[in-house]
Amino acid sequence: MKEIRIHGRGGQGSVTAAEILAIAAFYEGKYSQAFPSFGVERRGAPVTAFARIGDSFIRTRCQIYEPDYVIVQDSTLIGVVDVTRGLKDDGAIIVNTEKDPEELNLNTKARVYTVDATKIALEILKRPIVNTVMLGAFAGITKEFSLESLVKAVRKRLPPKIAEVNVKAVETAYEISKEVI
Amino acid sequence: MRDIVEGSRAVAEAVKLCRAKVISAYPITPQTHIVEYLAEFVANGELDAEFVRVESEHSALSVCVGASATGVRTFTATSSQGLALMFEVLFIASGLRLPIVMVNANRALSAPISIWNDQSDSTAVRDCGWIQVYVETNQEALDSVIQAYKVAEKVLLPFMVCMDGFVLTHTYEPVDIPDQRLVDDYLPEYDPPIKLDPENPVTIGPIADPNYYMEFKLVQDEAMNEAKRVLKDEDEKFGEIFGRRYGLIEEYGTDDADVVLVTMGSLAGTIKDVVDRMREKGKNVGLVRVRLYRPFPKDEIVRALKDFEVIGVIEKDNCFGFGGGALFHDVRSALYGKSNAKVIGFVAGLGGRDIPYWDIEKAYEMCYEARVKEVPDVVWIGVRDWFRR
Amino acid sequence: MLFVRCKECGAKLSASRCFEFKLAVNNLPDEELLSYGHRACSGCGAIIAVRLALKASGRDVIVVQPTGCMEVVTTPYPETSWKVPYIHVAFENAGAVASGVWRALKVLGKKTKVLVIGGDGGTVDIGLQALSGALERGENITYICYDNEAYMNTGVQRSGATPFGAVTTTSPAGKLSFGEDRPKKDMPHIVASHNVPYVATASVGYPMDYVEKVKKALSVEGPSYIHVLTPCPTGWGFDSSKSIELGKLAVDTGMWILYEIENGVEKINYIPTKRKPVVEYLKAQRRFRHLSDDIISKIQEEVDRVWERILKST
Amino acid sequence: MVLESYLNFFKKMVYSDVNKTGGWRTFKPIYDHDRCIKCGTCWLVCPEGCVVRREGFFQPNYDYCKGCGICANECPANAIEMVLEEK
Repeated sequence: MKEIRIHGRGGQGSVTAAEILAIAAFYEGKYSQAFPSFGVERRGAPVTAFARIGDSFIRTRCQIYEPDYVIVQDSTLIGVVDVTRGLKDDGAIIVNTEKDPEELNLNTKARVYTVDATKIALEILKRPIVNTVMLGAFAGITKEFSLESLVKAVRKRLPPKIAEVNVKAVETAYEISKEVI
Repeated sequence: MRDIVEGSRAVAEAVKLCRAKVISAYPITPQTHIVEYLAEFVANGELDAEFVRVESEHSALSVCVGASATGVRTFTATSSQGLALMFEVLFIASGLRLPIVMVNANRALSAPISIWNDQSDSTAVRDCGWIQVYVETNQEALDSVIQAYKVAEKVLLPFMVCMDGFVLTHTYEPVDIPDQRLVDDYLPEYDPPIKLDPENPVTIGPIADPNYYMEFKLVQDEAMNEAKRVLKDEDEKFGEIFGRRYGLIEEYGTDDADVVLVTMGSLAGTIKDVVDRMREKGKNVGLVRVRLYRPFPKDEIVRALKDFEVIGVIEKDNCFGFGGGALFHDVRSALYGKSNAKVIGFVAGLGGRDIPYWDIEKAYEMCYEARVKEVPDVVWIGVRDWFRR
Repeated sequence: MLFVRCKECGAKLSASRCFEFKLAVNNLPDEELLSYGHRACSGCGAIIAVRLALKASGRDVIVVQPTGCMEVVTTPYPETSWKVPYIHVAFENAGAVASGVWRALKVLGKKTKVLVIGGDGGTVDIGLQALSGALERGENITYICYDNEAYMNTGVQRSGATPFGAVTTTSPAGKLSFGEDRPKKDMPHIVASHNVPYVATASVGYPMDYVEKVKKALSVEGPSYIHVLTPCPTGWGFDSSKSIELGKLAVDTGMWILYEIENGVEKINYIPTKRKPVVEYLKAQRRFRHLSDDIISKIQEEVDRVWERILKST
Repeated sequence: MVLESYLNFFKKMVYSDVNKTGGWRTFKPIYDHDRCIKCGTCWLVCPEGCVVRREGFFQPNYDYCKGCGICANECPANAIEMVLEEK
């Protein structure tokens, strides 16, 4: 079982990201689960969302303490929130920033990846909403599910009006992230 | 059709499949998504029903009472304070023998106000005459709503499907959404023997003086006991059609277990993973999940637990002034005279406090300890001591 | 039209010589949909309102009733006085129960009328929220509030509908008190402000006016509301034979005003040509008998002020 | 079996006319048909609904009349007299 934690701010679509992630894994033929941090967070406040991916039905319902992957949608959260907390040594963290991984000085033995998701989002979506971009990068980096499954998940979860442009964002991020590795 | 949806969506799909005709609801976190999906179904014409946007939970249930008494299938959903506000009408709905189905998204009761999950709300109304089922997964939530209508309408009692707020309601996971045709086969149209109809006028809700009141209550109690048998049968029939059965209780690893935990709701899933892990380390532990809480499956509980030396009951509610949760008291009471087991009440997860693996392991370890030494009857786990200093 | 007046005796509706009145009475069905043998107090004004409401509705109706006197005296199991379908659920939720009944009827495609008959406690106090919700949602129900101006079922405690100066068991007169010190809640206007199509006041003292208003209310699409004054011999303290007389006197002194609000337009149904002094009404009842001349003239002044305004506007 | 018991609650319900409230009476209304002008007021205002219209005349059903006296009080022709009940 792989456990994923997503950090973002209220309004950035972190919960939706976790849901799309779980849906993509489901389309990949795996079992999955996504849940929010059950907070009362309002727009702008730090939020957390979770997902689990496994080969059998996921029974565990407790929070994720030792994630395999962490996605950080907004690098300004670093320092505000302990984004690497519990991250497994053999795991990975993907941060939305224009900086290089080393510049972040993250306290972790896990692999650190950076993606300038905001730039991609502004180019393609014309808005700084990075959740689908980060998922494209996640798919490219972790190979937990295919691009096809992710595209299918985006189309299922997002309203038709914005689905296609997000699919484009996902595809772009996926291609770039393959180069990152 | 297998799909991956939010728990609230799974419930809404079930209500749609059951063709509820009057849906009434007042918003309260974490119930909201359920009724939002239903409002959407009605607005899109996917569900042919009246959606009544009431001004309180008291009225939400009262609308269901009026509609159900007029002979149509009804649904409402609530949580916590909403359930507490319904308290008065809960008893009336069961006393009037109305097969209303309600989903309670389990949430802690105020004060302090908490929107997070525990089961204090619905365990507090365990004696209100509603059938209560606590589900572990969103699939079970969906299936239980369908079973609920079938059972409720057979015994003429209201049915509360309790699902952990957020933990299930807001979680996406794979769910099989049954075929409408199969559900229609399983669940016939609602046609109650007594209803408000000018063709055949009846008086519903008369005043009963001390000469009559007790007989009404006795018959109601008999119907509750009957509900146990009916749910068992209907669960079996459901299994034949849909391939999924849940039973009144579920046993996991109890055959050769040294100690056992008993619980209700979604916590059972996490515990099952802990059971597997501990067994890998040579600790043979087991789990009994109580699915049907009211009527209480006494015989099943006794059969499953009577041979254990130590039984821990872990639950998300507490009985103030006695200690331990409601399930703890019920289990101990059911075992009285049938077993000399030490029963420990573990109070956990109140107000959304997470119950991680290690807290469950601790509970199992304490059960092992109880085999060799004195341990307290009631233990609160997962609490910190910041407030003592 | 609604108000049947005797051509010979003018405004007074003793009306026995009035041809129209006789005709209207004779046109009412003989069938009693409220069975004999109910346990209302001898001379109960409220049960008259219940009985006549059923004359107006006929059989194709479902009655919803909140807890109260009328529920208790008509449904002592195994007896019922209701020959129409009837449901009682609780004290404060009749508006919601009726909404459920109506929505179910709508789903079933039936045209049956939904009639709520509730007391003042179950309407203006504890039931106000559920009623407000039903009105605001536009439920197709007719709500009759029989107003006996206190909690009679529990032994005459003060309600929001108890009038200024009245003594109840929880608003007693004493060294420091002359009884209820607040005016009655203006429920019909509270209802009207929900933009409902039909609101009316009535008094059992003018029974045919009341019956016609119930008929009209039942014929309206959407929520309708009738607030009917029903004198209570037990709670108000008068002889059981005087219930109708007091209902009339309340109107003739100007203390109870008969009006309708149709789609927001208010119309006074009856303007007494010469208003009787309020003291006639007050002194006829035990609950007002303690009032000093000062308080009585205060009440008279208030009634005069209200009527001055009414007369100016019409 | 359980449902049957529940349905029996309804089967056993009767109309309240089994309860003869005539026994509550202290005063008894005596109707004078010679004076009656057939206006129907007594029938209209009776709280019991127990005044019966018969061939244009009106007569209370003494099995249910509680003797409240409203009919006598309201009768415009003074055709109804309340007399002390002989027990």
